[in-house]
Amino acid sequence: MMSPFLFWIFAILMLVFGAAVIINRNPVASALSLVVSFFGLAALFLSLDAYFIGVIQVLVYAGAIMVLFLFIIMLLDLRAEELRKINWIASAGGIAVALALMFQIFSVVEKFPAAKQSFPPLAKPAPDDVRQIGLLLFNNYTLPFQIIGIVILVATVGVIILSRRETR
Amino acid sequence: MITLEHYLMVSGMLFAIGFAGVMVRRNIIIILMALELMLNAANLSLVAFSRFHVNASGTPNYNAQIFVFFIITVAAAEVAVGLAIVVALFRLRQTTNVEDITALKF
Amino acid sequence: MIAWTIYLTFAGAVIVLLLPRAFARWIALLAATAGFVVTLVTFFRPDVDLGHFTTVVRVPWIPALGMNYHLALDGISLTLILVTGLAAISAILFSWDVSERAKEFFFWLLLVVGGSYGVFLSADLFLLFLFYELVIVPKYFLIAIFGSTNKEYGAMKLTLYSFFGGALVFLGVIAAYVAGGSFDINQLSQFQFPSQLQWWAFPVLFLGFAVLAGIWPLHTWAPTGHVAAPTAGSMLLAGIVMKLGAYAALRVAMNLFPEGFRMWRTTFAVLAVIGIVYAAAVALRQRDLKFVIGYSSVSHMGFVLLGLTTANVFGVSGAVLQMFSHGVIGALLFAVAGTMIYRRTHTRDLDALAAMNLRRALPFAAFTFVVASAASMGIPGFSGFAAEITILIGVWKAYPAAVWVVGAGMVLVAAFTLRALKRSFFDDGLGSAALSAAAPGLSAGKISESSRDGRAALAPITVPEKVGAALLMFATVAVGFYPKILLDRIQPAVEAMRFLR
Amino acid sequence: MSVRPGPQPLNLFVSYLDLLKLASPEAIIVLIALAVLTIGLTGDRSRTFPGIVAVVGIVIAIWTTMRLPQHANLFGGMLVISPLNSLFKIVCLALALATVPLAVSEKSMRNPGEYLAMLLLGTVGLLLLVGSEELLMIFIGLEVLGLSLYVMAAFDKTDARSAEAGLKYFLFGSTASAFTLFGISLVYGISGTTALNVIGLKLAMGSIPPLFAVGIVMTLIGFAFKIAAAPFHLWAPDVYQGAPIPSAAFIASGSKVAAFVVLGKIVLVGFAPAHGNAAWHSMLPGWSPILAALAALSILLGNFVALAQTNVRRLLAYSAVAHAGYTLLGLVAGGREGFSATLFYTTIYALTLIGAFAVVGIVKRETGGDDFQNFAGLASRSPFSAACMSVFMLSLAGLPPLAGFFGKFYLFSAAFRAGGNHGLLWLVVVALFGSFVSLYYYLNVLKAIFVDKNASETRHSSPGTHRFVANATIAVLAASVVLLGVLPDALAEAIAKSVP
Repeated sequence: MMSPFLFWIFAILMLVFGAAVIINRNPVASALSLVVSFFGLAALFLSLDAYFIGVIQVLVYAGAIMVLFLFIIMLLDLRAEELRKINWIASAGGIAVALALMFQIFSVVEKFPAAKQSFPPLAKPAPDDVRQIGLLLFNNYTLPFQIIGIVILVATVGVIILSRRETR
Repeated sequence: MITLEHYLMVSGMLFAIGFAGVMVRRNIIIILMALELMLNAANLSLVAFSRFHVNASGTPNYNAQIFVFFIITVAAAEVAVGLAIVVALFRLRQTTNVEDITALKF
Repeated sequence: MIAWTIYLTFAGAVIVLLLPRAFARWIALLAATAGFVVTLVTFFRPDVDLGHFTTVVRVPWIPALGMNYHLALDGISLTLILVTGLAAISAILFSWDVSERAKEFFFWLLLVVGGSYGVFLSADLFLLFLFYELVIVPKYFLIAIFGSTNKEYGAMKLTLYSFFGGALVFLGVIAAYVAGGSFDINQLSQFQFPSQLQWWAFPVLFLGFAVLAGIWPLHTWAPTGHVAAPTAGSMLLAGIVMKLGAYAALRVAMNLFPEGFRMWRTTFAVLAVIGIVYAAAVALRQRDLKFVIGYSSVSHMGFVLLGLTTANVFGVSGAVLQMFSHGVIGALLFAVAGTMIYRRTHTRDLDALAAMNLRRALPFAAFTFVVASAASMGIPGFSGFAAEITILIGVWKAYPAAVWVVGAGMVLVAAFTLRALKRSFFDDGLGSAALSAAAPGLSAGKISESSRDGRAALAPITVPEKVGAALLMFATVAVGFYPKILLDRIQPAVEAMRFLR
Repeated sequence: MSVRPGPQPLNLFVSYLDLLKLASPEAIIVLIALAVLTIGLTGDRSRTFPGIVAVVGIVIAIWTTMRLPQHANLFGGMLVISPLNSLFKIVCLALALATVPLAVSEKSMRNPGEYLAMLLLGTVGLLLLVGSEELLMIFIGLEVLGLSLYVMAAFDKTDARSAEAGLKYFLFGSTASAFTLFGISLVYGISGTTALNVIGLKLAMGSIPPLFAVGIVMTLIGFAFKIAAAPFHLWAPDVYQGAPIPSAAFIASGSKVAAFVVLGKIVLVGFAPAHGNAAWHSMLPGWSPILAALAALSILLGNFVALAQTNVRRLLAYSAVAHAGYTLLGLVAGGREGFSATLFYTTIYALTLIGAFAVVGIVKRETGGDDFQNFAGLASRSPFSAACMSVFMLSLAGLPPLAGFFGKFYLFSAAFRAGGNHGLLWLVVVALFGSFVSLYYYLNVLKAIFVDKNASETRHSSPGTHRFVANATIAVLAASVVLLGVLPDALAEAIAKSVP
């Protein structure tokens, strides 16, 4: 387990840069904030002894998804949004709904007593989670693992179909 | 001491931030990023629960981590398709702003 | 055997669609006549038990939910089947000259007739409801495509009212099915429904059906619908469709929920009385001949509903007899107004008609209209008298005070009928001067024009029209002179109903 | 609650061959999708050949589905074979089969091979959804389906409206799936498992913490989106109107059927202990009052907004919202009867809607639009299409002797029976009122077809074979709507028998 100090550092890092994603006017800045936010998230994963997931998170998000975002932003040549008239009522409404959702989640988490106990100890701290996950993946999760192939097939074919220029 | 509660609250906040982004922002690419935040909020709570439900043998419940593994993959596919739609639309409309998309109204 | 009325009619409808247009009217006539002959044969067979709702056909249909294809017959349904056949044949004869989209026309017409046969014969609640709803859409097309004045509005209004009633009925049927655990009307009529259920299910069901019978204040579809409909459409509406509601109210609502009936019957009696007087009073002020007849239909159907609410043998039997009688008279009146007059003069405005001296131009029409009006007013010797007097005896026993109000209503009926009769056929042209003063402009111009060349060129009444009119006139006179022929068959069936016991 | 025995790697070894056997319908469809894709890539732009391959493949898949064993359960519910699941796999395949001819006869459709491949991959998503009783697989199934549908909606790249429909569908869809995912994570967190039956058992043992209730609500949001229940219906009008017609038909039919099957299993198996009560006087928190509220809102909103529409596709979209409301009635009622009624209704609704979209497709090809005025005089131009369209519209309105009539009767009587002392009467009354309102706009479509004069000239007529293919599909669908109305027992009993 990580010390509370580090937890708060990374949690706040993640949340602040998460907020920066949606506040920034410039899409490139948003994308970079997203990367930082996900690094914070990956650190939180490590704090939960989920090393494999933490690594994957960095690899996939920072490595792949972020590049994709940046690539599209560059491709479409998007600059910072010109200052449009912001629809304050709609924005306030959206933020209010999101806040209500957040407080709803807070209040029900409060009422979940089991969550207030500390995490149960692990038998051995040495991370062999890659092996464990690998075993599960090829035993219990064979089927979804195959199906994920179909998801990627759909995405690949779909992206090619959609982004190819139509020859008239 | 940091407990499950803290993780869940942080996750809830991240989800709310993402949702606010989806509702408030008009730039489709940023909406897509906000969607990623929402998905990752779910990932965080799943991993926290995985650490919380420790197996009899003293290991975290890896089922949830595998779930996260799948979610990350699916999220990548979803982003790819979403961006492809944005590109297709940009070719026709030269915009990535949802307010400019008015051919179909409510 | 009687089940063949349904099959023959539907088969006719399908064949009409399949064969070339020239055959359409003949096929339709053949199908309707065949059905009528089947009915007549059953009517005069001595070995048919008309005292009870006797099963004719019973085949499992949707066993998963306990629905059966179950037809049954008693005196009440036989009477109504008889009037359905009469109205169907005459409606087809009066549409002999329909040429545009004739196949569709006779198809929809036969669907209405076949569905009505189905309602009158169904002994399964679900089947009855199915046939009942089946009639709605053909009516819409019949009116919206082939109608006249304001046809789309009239058609939509009529359809929505019917469907609104249908939704209420739907609720009632589900309640009866879920509480009673069966769809069999005979079984359900033996079932003791809880009072609380009866308290709300009866009015829902009764009102739902009564919408189609033109109960006040949900009657407003009737005049507009009748006016908008083509002649055959109004004839079917008045002759058959309004009876569907009244019949089903008797067969289902009153039969299944006797306790609810007792709780609510006074309320509905009051509505019926208001309907009789109100509709008659409104009819007195109408200028359009079809509106006059449309409101008179509402008024006459008020008698039916009033008869039903008396809850004694006389009242209910009279109500059934009145259903027959009004079916014949209403069809006849609309035939005269729609085909004999309107088709030839292109107006139904009473003032305009007054200027045309139709008595000379169309003597047969005048004769028919006199007969129909007399029957409608309830002059002895016609079926209307027999029916209304029976109802009044029943009302006298149940609600003596209502008789006086209804009596006043009958005077109004006589008044507006005589007015319509006089204006349309027996005005010697003096009214025309007053008219052009009263209603200048377009209508007056049109009217005088059409009447000028109309008088010379009014086509004579054709043979099919004469046959159709004669058929209906014969029926009303026959029953008027010898109502026992129907009452003998109706009364035992009424006596078998539970709410009397 | 700290240390609990979680599922360890299963010793049960399933060979790939066994897995392939049990998942053969899915495998066949994937193979056929690849085959169709390859045919499309060869440069041959003929529509018919890939279409025939797809049809043959789907028929084979139906045949293999019929030959699956009666019962099987792999990996703790990830792939469950039961009579119910097999029946609905067949239904979904049949719906895909009915959509193929629409795609083939769609003239504006370039690259039919690619389109059919996406359609087939979407069908795999349907099969996975229907065949799974485990939340992870349900989520992945939803994503397979969703991704293919987004692409299908945005497929027509010459039309900005299609791309916009795709974008809208994507944005709403992925937001909804994020909610579902967060809900699933909470459900997993409380119960420690993702298998529906185990969740049900765990919940039945103890009290239900509020955190779980939030999990349920968020999970339901994703499905409310898929079935287009108000207020999660905002995508529907634009997608129904903007997407290519076969895509709209598939979104309205296949994806809805699968969503209802899964939703039913989730609430009636997984969340069964959190049922609550939607009866008027004895409301208890749980999912059934939530679904009841969704149903009532959908019925009222869908029907009233539909009244104002002048475009037939938009009208169908709002009426779809209303129909989602009716269909939810059965789930609110719960129990075998309610679930059977829901399944029956959603099946016949899907058949009807594909048929309606097929007619819209013909009208659009011939007149260049799908507004009411384009339908004017259809009865004289093409009596056959007009007759079939009236069958579909009247079935949607719930008039006999069509399938919609019996479907509504089945649903409403199930709802009336449920919830002690007719507590759901209020919902039945709302539904009846809604269906009364709906008759008006369905009749307006028919009025345009039968009564209004022919305003628009025929611009194009499709090539003979395509016209024939479309007509044959419509004829089969109309015939089945009539048959299922007159003899509903065939389907109703098959469903009632297979519901556990």
